[in-house]
Amino acid sequence: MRHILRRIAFYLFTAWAAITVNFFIPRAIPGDPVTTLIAKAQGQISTQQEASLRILFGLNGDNLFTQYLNYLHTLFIKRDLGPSFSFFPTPVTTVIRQSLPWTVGLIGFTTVLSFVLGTGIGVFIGWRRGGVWDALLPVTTFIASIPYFFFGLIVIDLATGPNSFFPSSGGFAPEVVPGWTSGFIISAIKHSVLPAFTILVSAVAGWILGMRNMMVTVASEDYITVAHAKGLSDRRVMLSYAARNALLPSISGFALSLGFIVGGTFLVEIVFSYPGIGLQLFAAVGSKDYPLMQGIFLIITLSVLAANFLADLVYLMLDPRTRKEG
Amino acid sequence: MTLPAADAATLTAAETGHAATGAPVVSKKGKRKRFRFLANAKSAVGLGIVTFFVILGIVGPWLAPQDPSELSADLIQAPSRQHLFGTTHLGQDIFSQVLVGARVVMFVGFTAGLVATVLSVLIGVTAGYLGGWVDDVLSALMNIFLVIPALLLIIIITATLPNAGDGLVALVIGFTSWAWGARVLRAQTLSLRRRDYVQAARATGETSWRIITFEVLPNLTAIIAASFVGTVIFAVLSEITLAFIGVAGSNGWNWGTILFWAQSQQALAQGAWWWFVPAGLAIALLGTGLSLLNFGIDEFISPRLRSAGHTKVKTVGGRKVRMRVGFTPVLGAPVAATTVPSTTTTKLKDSAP
Amino acid sequence: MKQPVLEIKNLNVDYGLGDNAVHAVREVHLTLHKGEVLGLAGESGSGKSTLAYGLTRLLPPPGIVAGGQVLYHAPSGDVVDVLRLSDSELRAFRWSEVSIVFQGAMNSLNPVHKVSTQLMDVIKAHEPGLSRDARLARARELLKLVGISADRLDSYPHQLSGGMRQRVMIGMALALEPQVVIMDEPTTALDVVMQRQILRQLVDLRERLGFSVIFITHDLSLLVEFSDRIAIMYGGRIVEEAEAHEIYRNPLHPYSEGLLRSFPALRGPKREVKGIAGSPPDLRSMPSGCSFHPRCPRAFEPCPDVLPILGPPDGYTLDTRTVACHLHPATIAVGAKEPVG
Amino acid sequence: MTVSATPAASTDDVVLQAVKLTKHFPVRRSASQLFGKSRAIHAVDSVDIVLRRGRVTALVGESGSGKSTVAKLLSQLERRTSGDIRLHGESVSVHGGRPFRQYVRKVQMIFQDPFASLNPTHTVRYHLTRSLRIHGNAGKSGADLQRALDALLTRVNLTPPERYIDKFPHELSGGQRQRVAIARALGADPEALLADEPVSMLDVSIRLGILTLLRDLKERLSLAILYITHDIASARYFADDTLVMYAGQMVEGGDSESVTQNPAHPYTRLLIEAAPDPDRIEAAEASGLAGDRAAGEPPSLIDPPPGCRFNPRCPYVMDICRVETPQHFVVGDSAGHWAACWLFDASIPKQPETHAPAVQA
Repeated sequence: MRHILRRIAFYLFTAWAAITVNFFIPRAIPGDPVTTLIAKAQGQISTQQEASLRILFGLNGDNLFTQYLNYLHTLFIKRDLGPSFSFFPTPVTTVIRQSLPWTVGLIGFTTVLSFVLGTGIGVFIGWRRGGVWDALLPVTTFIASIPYFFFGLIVIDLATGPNSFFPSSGGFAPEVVPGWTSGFIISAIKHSVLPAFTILVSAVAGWILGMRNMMVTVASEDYITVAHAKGLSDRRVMLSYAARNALLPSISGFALSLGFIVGGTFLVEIVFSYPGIGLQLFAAVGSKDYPLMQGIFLIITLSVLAANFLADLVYLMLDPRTRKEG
Repeated sequence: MTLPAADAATLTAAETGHAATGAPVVSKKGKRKRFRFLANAKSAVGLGIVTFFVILGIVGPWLAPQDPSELSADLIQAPSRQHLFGTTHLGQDIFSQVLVGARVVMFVGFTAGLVATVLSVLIGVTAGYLGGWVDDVLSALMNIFLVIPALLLIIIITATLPNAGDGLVALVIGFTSWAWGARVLRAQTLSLRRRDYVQAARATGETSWRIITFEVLPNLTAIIAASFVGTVIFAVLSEITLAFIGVAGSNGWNWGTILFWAQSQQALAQGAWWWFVPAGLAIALLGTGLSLLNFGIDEFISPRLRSAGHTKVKTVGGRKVRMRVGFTPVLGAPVAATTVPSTTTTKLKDSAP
Repeated sequence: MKQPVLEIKNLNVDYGLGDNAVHAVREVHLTLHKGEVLGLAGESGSGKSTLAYGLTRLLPPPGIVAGGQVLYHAPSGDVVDVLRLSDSELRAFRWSEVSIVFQGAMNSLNPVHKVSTQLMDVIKAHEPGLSRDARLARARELLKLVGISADRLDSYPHQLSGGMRQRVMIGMALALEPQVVIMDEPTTALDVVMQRQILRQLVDLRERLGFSVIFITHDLSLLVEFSDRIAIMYGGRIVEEAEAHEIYRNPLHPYSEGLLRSFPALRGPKREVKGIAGSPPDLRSMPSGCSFHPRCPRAFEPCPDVLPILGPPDGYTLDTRTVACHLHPATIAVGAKEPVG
Repeated sequence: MTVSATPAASTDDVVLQAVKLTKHFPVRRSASQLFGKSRAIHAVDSVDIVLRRGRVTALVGESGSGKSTVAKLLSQLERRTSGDIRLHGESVSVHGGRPFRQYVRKVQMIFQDPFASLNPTHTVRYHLTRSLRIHGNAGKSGADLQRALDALLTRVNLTPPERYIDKFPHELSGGQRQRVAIARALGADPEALLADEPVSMLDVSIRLGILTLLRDLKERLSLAILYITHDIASARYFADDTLVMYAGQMVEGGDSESVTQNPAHPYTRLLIEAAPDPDRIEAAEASGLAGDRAAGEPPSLIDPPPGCRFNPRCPYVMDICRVETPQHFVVGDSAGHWAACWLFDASIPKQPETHAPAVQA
């Protein structure tokens, strides 16, 4: 319990830090983006929207502390991240709400799958240390070193084309209407295969290497020798004794690397023009849509924190030593 | 992207390494070899690749046959004698772009790596050595920087900064990516601090700064090197990503910029594979080199990861058997010499179910 | 009466291959009899632990059994060479015939599984027919055997004290009622009081269950008290083997004598103790001849050149006492009947 | 009747003295206990020690009894919770800076594990030079330093010095390393040496060599030595006085021969009976060991039992033992032999069934 409470406190603190960073970043922008925007919007902007923009950018003339309180108020009470510049006057929250499911579906799924797959292969290679598979490690290293987006480009080049089954971009075919129809779901899956494959191959290599090293390290622990001495089957020793222990550092590694992973996988969306948050971010960066960029940063950070917390809980379940206090 | 998962292994191995004295330590001979890890094939290859790119970073722009931005009439040409890597939609020479880009990539990567390493040593060693509330505060800071998606933060910051140059980008990357190294160093310092030799140095009357610089730091060299290499990998990828999505580097050439133009000009749809393949391969190769170097250092830090040299052994039956934990191979003593006849295959009492 | 259960013949164990090989155990002949406690004493690097792991083939890489035989006499009368068992035969053999209690119980138990799981694991592997309830009952029984209350079954290793963990390991070692239990410094990490409690328990259990023990330690004084026979190792070889009280009263090898003189006496007159000059040898560069000669106070002319053979000195037979020292030349070499492989 | 910590002896001899030395390590509190009483590990409680010039004092106890903490406190590496440490009768409390250096110049420490107490990245020369330099014993010139280094190595019998001076720790054997560690301590030219289990990590055959060296140094340099050990037999062999510690408290003290041959406190008796003894083959084994009756483990130091901390395991336990901490009572067989045990309080009437352990006077 105590451990969980400590972690919760930490995540709350980190969330606060991220929100605060988000508050300060736009204050570094010189000039008055709101005025520019109002001019650009040519009178379509409402007074309320202008006020929320001014709070977001701290241009309402109050001192920094009042600005900060207003910012928190807008964020938590009104759940408002301001209107997006590029999709004006659509609120940022709406833009994000539209693209988030795509990202969660693609990246969430592939990240977990690559972890499971990579760890599984790593267990096997680490256990059969010195076998044929070890010779493939440099290849794995090479694959792990290819940037996600470059691998995505190669995949598009090789697997798509006029006659290919796989579409090269988008989240679904233009002719289908989004909704819970079989046509849409099939189209969405078809469009997800290549991006998912790209992320999977690029990410899996890293997990294989990490888990393999952990297996090798754990294999020289005394309790592994004892397990062999007990005459247990090879499978049992490998899974219940070696892998079970080697998994623990991998899980904390997984939690901590989520932040790194998210950054890399976003680029795959860009390459495949997949309608997720990564593509939105790309567009926002291109059109200097600061409210959208900030919103995305905030949402993603909070999601990563939540995923981290989940990983913490899994770790807690797997390692009896952290449950000491019961 | 290289995940720092391998470092997790290093971390735990370094923490427990001291207790690993199950079998007698065999490697005791000779002088202390500080650069023994170079004997490792992985690190040798890795170092070779990295050295190649460092040299390329230095001499690349001088070797470039053309100004990388210079336009010409050869639009989207496949590789030829004149344009080794072909040309862009504006007739720019891609070979020159890759050569010139190398310097920026190496500059940003190493600067960011240096900044991050200095920060991680300062913060990690301080937290680990001082302990107490200083450690609590610094650890919280490390963990915050670890869980916040670094690349995203870098993108947001660089996009917000007006005309971010290469130096600024390197600084931003450096200031956001020190946390992993700091965490590993903190853990290792924590365990070093409890080592008897640090206690003994204190008991001899050494001052704190001397203990940190002469007793603790020399024993952290390998880990610092590993964290430097790790950050360089991250910095190179981050920088290229920034250029690829058009946030930074638009006023100069790096490999990400090349890919940015290739992507935005639909190089793929035009079949211009030469536009993005060289730059991408260069990134992957540099990443591989750095990763290999890091594996070498990992194996140096944690001897358990070292391969045992010959792992195949010829056994009694003349079969080749792999050395592995739990089943020590038996070398081929002449079977005929045994005095126990035909009992070797006798079933044991409990082996039948 | 004296029936052998385990015969080690001409066992050689190396670390590494070819020219880089370190010979950690050389030409060891040793016989363990039924119901006996055989003590194996020696300093670090003497090869005593390597011998134990080598004969059970549990030595981690780069360890290699370079040759020899380990003959196990099953209760049925069959004799098997442990070194020639296939992997699956070896798995079936392990723990049900020979079990091991490792140095440092701290790391012998899997930190992520409950004590009950680890006890039942071994029963399940060897007696797959047994029901879960029966296995649990057996696990409970085993804990009781070593004096731990059954409610500890649900504990994780980190929740037990060092002494309790070592008892759990001893209980586990007896789970399948093996013929032989090898104990590698089982009490080194424990306090003297705990050590004695555990050893007394072990002696009781042996009387009740009748297994044989190979007890490895650097603490010769402990062995003299607890074992029937003692073999003393130096530089990978056995230098002396005899009944415990004979070694204690009349050590023949200067090394045995030196070891015994290294322990200050707690009781009786304060006698002079002096230890042994010099350091234990480096296995990589072993001295020629008798490897003890550079430290030996009584070394003489043949010692640096000629390797003394292990055999019975004058007045003893192969069964009663053997020593490898030029001061007490052997009449016949141990294992001489076997052609050397 | 109680005895004071300092029996009649000229106080000039006393180099280092601890009076009611206490160390409590705070335990991290859990969230649920935020508002409760703060908890602490009572590692060392009210311990008195006197180290005299030219004498070895042994401190015997099991692991976890707090004996290593005593060494850390005496060396000022760890700050005491309460009590006093007196160097030549003067109370000293330092933690860092010049006063700390002044203190460690007089009081040096030798660590348990010679494989860990020397920095693997430095040579023997570095280790010894630092010690000489810090404490101003390096002389003025390079030649002076070299002479001092040679003298140090010769003093710990690492001869010829040039064979060892430029070696790295991993090139030396355990015994040689421990000699280097001793030489480093001597580089400060101290008056007191705190040796925390200096031989327990070494091979049996070379332990005595190190102990003999220490005894030799004690005599030649009139050092006051605190010898911390779990091996009570070596205390008898090596130390002039012996103190026995249990669960953070001193339970018995006196000259080594009295303590080991006529142990008074039930815990000391248990410890001695449990020690390996080859002669036990002849000894009447049937007599029954206190070890069996005193089964169990040392108590938790977070929540130690009230009264005498040994009472849950003591075969002679009386009602008062569970309530009141015993003072130091005179045993009476030799001068200065005391035990912290109610059995030796003459004013308490003994119940017929509890027999005080027999002490031959």
